[in-house]
Amino acid sequence: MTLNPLLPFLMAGDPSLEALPGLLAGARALGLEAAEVGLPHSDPIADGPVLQAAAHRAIGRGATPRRVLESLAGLTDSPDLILFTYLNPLLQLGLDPLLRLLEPTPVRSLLVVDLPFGEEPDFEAGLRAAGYPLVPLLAPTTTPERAKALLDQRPDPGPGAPFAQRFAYVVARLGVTGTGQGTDLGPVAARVRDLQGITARPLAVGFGLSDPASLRAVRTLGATPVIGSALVADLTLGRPIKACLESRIA
Amino acid sequence: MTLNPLLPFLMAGDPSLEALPGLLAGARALGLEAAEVGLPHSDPIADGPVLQAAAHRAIGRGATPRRVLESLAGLTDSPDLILFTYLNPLLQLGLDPLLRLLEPTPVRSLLVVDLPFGEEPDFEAGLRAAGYPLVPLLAPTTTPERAKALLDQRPDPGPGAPFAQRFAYVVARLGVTGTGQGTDLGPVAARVRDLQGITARPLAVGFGLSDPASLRAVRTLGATPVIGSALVADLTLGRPIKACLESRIA
Amino acid sequence: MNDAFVLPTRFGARGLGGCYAPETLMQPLLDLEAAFRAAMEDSGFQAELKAELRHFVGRPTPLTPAPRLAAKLGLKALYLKREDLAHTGAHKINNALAQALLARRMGRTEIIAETGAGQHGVATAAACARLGLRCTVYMGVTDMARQAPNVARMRLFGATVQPVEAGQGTLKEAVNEALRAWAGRCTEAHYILGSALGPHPFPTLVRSFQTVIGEEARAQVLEQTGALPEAVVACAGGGSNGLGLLVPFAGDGLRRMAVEAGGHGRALGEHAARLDGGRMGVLHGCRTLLLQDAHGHTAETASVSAGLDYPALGPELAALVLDGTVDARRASDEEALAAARLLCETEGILPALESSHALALLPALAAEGVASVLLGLSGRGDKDLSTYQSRLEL
Amino acid sequence: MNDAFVLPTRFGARGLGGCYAPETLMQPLLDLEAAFRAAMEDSGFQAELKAELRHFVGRPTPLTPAPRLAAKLGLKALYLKREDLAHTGAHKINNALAQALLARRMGRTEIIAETGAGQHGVATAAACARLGLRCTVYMGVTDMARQAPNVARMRLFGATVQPVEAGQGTLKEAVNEALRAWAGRCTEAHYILGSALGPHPFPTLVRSFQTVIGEEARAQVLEQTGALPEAVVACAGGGSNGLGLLVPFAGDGLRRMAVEAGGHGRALGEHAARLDGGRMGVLHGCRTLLLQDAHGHTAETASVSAGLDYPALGPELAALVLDGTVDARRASDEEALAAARLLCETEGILPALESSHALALLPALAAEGVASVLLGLSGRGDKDLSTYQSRLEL
Ligand SMILES: Cc1ncc(COP(=O)(O)O)c(C=O)c1O
Ligand SMILES: Cc1ncc(COP(=O)(O)O)c(C=O)c1O
Repeated sequence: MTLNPLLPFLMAGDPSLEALPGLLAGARALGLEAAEVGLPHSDPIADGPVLQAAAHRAIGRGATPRRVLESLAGLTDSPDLILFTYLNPLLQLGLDPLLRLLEPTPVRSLLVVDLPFGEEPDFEAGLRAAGYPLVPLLAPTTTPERAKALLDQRPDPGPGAPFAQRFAYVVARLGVTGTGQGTDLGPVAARVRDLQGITARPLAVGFGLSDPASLRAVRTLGATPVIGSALVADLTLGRPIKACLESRIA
Repeated sequence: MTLNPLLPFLMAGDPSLEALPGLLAGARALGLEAAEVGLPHSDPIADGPVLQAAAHRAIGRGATPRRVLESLAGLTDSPDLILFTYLNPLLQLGLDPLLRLLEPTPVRSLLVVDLPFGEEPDFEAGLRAAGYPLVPLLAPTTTPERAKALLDQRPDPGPGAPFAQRFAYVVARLGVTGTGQGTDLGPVAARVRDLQGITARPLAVGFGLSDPASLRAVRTLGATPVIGSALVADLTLGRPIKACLESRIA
Repeated sequence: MNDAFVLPTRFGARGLGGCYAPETLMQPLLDLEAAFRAAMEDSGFQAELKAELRHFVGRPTPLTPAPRLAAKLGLKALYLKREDLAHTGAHKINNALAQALLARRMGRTEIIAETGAGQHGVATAAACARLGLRCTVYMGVTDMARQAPNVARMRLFGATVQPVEAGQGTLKEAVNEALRAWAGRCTEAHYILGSALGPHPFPTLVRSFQTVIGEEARAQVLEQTGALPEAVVACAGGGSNGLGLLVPFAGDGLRRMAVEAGGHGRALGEHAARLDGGRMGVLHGCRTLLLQDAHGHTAETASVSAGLDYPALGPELAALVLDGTVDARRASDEEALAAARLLCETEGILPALESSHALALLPALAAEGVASVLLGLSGRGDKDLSTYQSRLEL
Repeated sequence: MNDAFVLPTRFGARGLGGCYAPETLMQPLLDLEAAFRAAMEDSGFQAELKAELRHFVGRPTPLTPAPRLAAKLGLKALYLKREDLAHTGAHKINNALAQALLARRMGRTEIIAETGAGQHGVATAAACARLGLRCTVYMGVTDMARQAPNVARMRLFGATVQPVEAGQGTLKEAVNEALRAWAGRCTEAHYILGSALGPHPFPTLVRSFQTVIGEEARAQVLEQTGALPEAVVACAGGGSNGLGLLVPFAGDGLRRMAVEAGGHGRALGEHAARLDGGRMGVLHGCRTLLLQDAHGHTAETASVSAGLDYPALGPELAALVLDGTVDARRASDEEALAAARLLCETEGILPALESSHALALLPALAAEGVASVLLGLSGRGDKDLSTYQSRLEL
């Protein structure tokens, strides 16, 4: 298994309503296998200022969940997508309409920030049955026993499945998304090593990563770094996606 | 006994610090036997706006009790004076200094608004012994029995004494000094008649009288009207004392 | 993973509540439930809480007969449960103090809270000062402006008030920001949520610390009159004073009523009446009735009262209403203002704008033939003076 | 004529008090004493008053142990008698409500009152609303400005607030004007004086209605600790909360202390410390210690607290001090402000500026070796928020 070098996060609807397909094509052109696409939400309780602002801008532009998913329909020039979202917009769509919207898109899995396993069992089972597993999250507060349980509850579909459906998301630090100031990677490195001891599935590490050195450090651990707020901020400044990502893959 | 036609009230120190002797001479020139002189006090709780303002102006000009009394010393061209005052300035002078100050003046009695009989027995007895009786006040709230007691407690020194030492002050109405708007004299007339049934001493009626008709009505009852706020207000406007009083004696 | 909780996490036939929290907060929430359960079984904690409620908060608060207002409205009897007399001026202190004691018991040295009307923030700041805990309160900038006295009070109590600029600058945004802050400091800090909402175990915890209101009121009305009233009424923001008052009357077969903010209109965005304008959804960690647009974005709300303009009703109270054991009504801004003035003039009691919404229901109850009412006066109106002055043209 | 009174009109060895009233008010004062005596012997009145104090005012108010503040100050124990939790936020309601009940019993339909800090005005307005009496409150324009929230509260309770422009525009002028108004309407109106001052029977009447504070506090401290404190402390404006707290401890052989407003300096006009700047005199109907100039004109006063800047100390409290059974001290504006902040930060209680003067004495008491103190927290500081904000730079 070769290491997926970077998992970029893009906010649908930002920096413009039409930007997403082009950005995804850019990521794919760099050989990235997967990307997270954030569905803008009014109350992003797990996000820091950069992604909050991006979400609110996107909503202001009319980036509703339906429109975002429709804009992904039929895309071929895209990495596998992980839909990063809060639960309520999905609930309001309802399972079947959601599945119908997902079907023509490159979305392969969902990361629902505020849906612990078991809170909406039918909804989650329905998604899984239709081929959309939910990504398990592992936080600094997650105890080893709890981590084992979480990985069991949202199991690895196995090496035949794409990265987007297999990986577990390791939350690098306490708090919300956003560029960390001098995040000490020591603790997350230890956690990654411990997790690698209990699971063979790929791991992604996110929250607060931005500089190439941090990203490299994560890769050194054999995990995929996630780049979110820093990327969104760069794109807002008008930098081309290629430039934004290239330096961070190296 | 001829009726004293008017008892004018003057505020010492107003309309100017030096005005009092001239005003008193003016009253005497009109044949008035007695006048009240108000000692300006910081907290004149029985006075309405006109006399409050006059007192505060006078205090502002430096009309202290001592200075006022000194300004009356040696006056010969004056009616008998009734010193209209609140208790505290007298207490602060002390009985003996007060008597020394009073001695050379035309003051014949004191009307201490907030000194009911019995509250300062030694002080009152000392004044009386020195020839300064306190004027009894009879208010609309004073019951007939209480009126009898009050007149006994501050008795009439008898026909040999001047009006200023003999009269009882009938408060015409509830409230404070000041120009009454359309005071109905019916009730006070009845009270005056009742009081005349229990005492032979002269009565003065004050509080709220101003127009010549009201003053005449009081005289018709065989009592002396007091003119206070209306007079002070007129003097403030610069009217000469003669003009102020003449029309009110007729 | 919600099977790791011991207490029920869901309310009513439709399973409201739950624990829809980011993974970072799951262990803190599990720990909180465990600490709460242990504390509730610890007679030492119970005694400490009881002593503080009595000697610091001033419990029991009185139950005041309001005969002049009753007569004016055509009621036979009206009783007011006087949470306005609790320390800091509202029922919020019951919960804030209890959670602060719990946090100290858990070894936390730092408290995070959100506030809307400012009453919960003030109560939390006071409780933290009392117990020597560091306190940060998140408050929307709109609320900071309209409840300025409460901002000053929090600062006097040594709390840091963090302005929240996002959105409408009201309670919802403050909760967002408090949750974010807690996620960042959850190993040192306890989050004192101010109403019966949020992820499990908060709704249960807050309700448990507020039922003292109804327990006292029930005993008091029986002591004073020998009978129960026909109806018990409270206002409903998140639902904490409502549950606190209404739950202890559950077995009594009387009418229990919750009054929401009717704001100034019936369109989405003009009110905060979740029970007749809301749809089921998930916000701030729980499933409940929610004012939202078609896309699942939380809707804006409007109310003259900063404490009632939260877009979601707490899950337990929502469940009681949906299951038909509590009636929900709405009162408009104007009705609440008029009701406040009437209470002032007939009984000499100045109600919080929130509580005035409960008062505003009384004319309708009288018209429906209800004779006796017990009403939860959740707080005093000092914080609302400037609104009363401008809206009532004093 | 003072022999027509039945109750003693004078206090202490130097005969303070008395009834130095204009004749118009003598019969109303005699009637008031008679009505008061009759009411005090009427079990119906006593029961009514007790019920209102309990169910409306929220008595008994708590006695709060303040361990964190005590530790900070080097005291072993500190207990706060929480009049701030009484309805309307200060002890003033005890007297206002009782007098309003008395007025109603006398057939009066109209109430006149003066107010300084506004607490007595608010309490009177509330009591009048509660009982259906018309209410006019006289208030100096300076006090109206610095205690604006209380003006709004009085108006909400339906009272008319009459601005008094004279002099410094503070309490003394308000009393002047209220006395004048009462003289004009004394056949319909009762005058509810707000402190233990004025002509007999007011000092006795007000003190009698306030000793509930000390009676409760004494029982509470015995219940909570099994012992009496070494010192009992209250602030002193007119003297009503001071007497109310201190008198019931008279036989206990402990230190009783009253704290006056030290303002910002020791010269006449810079403070309101009558006991160390005053001379015997007569103001507003009674003989007592008075701040005055050499001519017997009442002096101006200064204090950051509107409720303590009255130039005269009530006669009974002054007598207790002169006779040596109560100690008088002063606290400056700065000391009071600092003491307020410290109580806020250590115990989560926001004191009125008046009460903060009592708090400001604690460091000195600790330094003198006093170990345990019971302190009268006469009111809450909500009314003083703007002063705290500007003076403490919040
Ligand atoms: C006085 C008062 N009442 C009621 C509420 C509404 O909250 P809840 O529904 O949780 O009682 C608030 C909230 O701030 C409040 O301050
Ligand atoms: C809270 C408070 N404490 C004390 C006082 C002082 O008055 P007294 O000395 O009569 O208690 C006032 C007067 O307004 C007050 O409002």
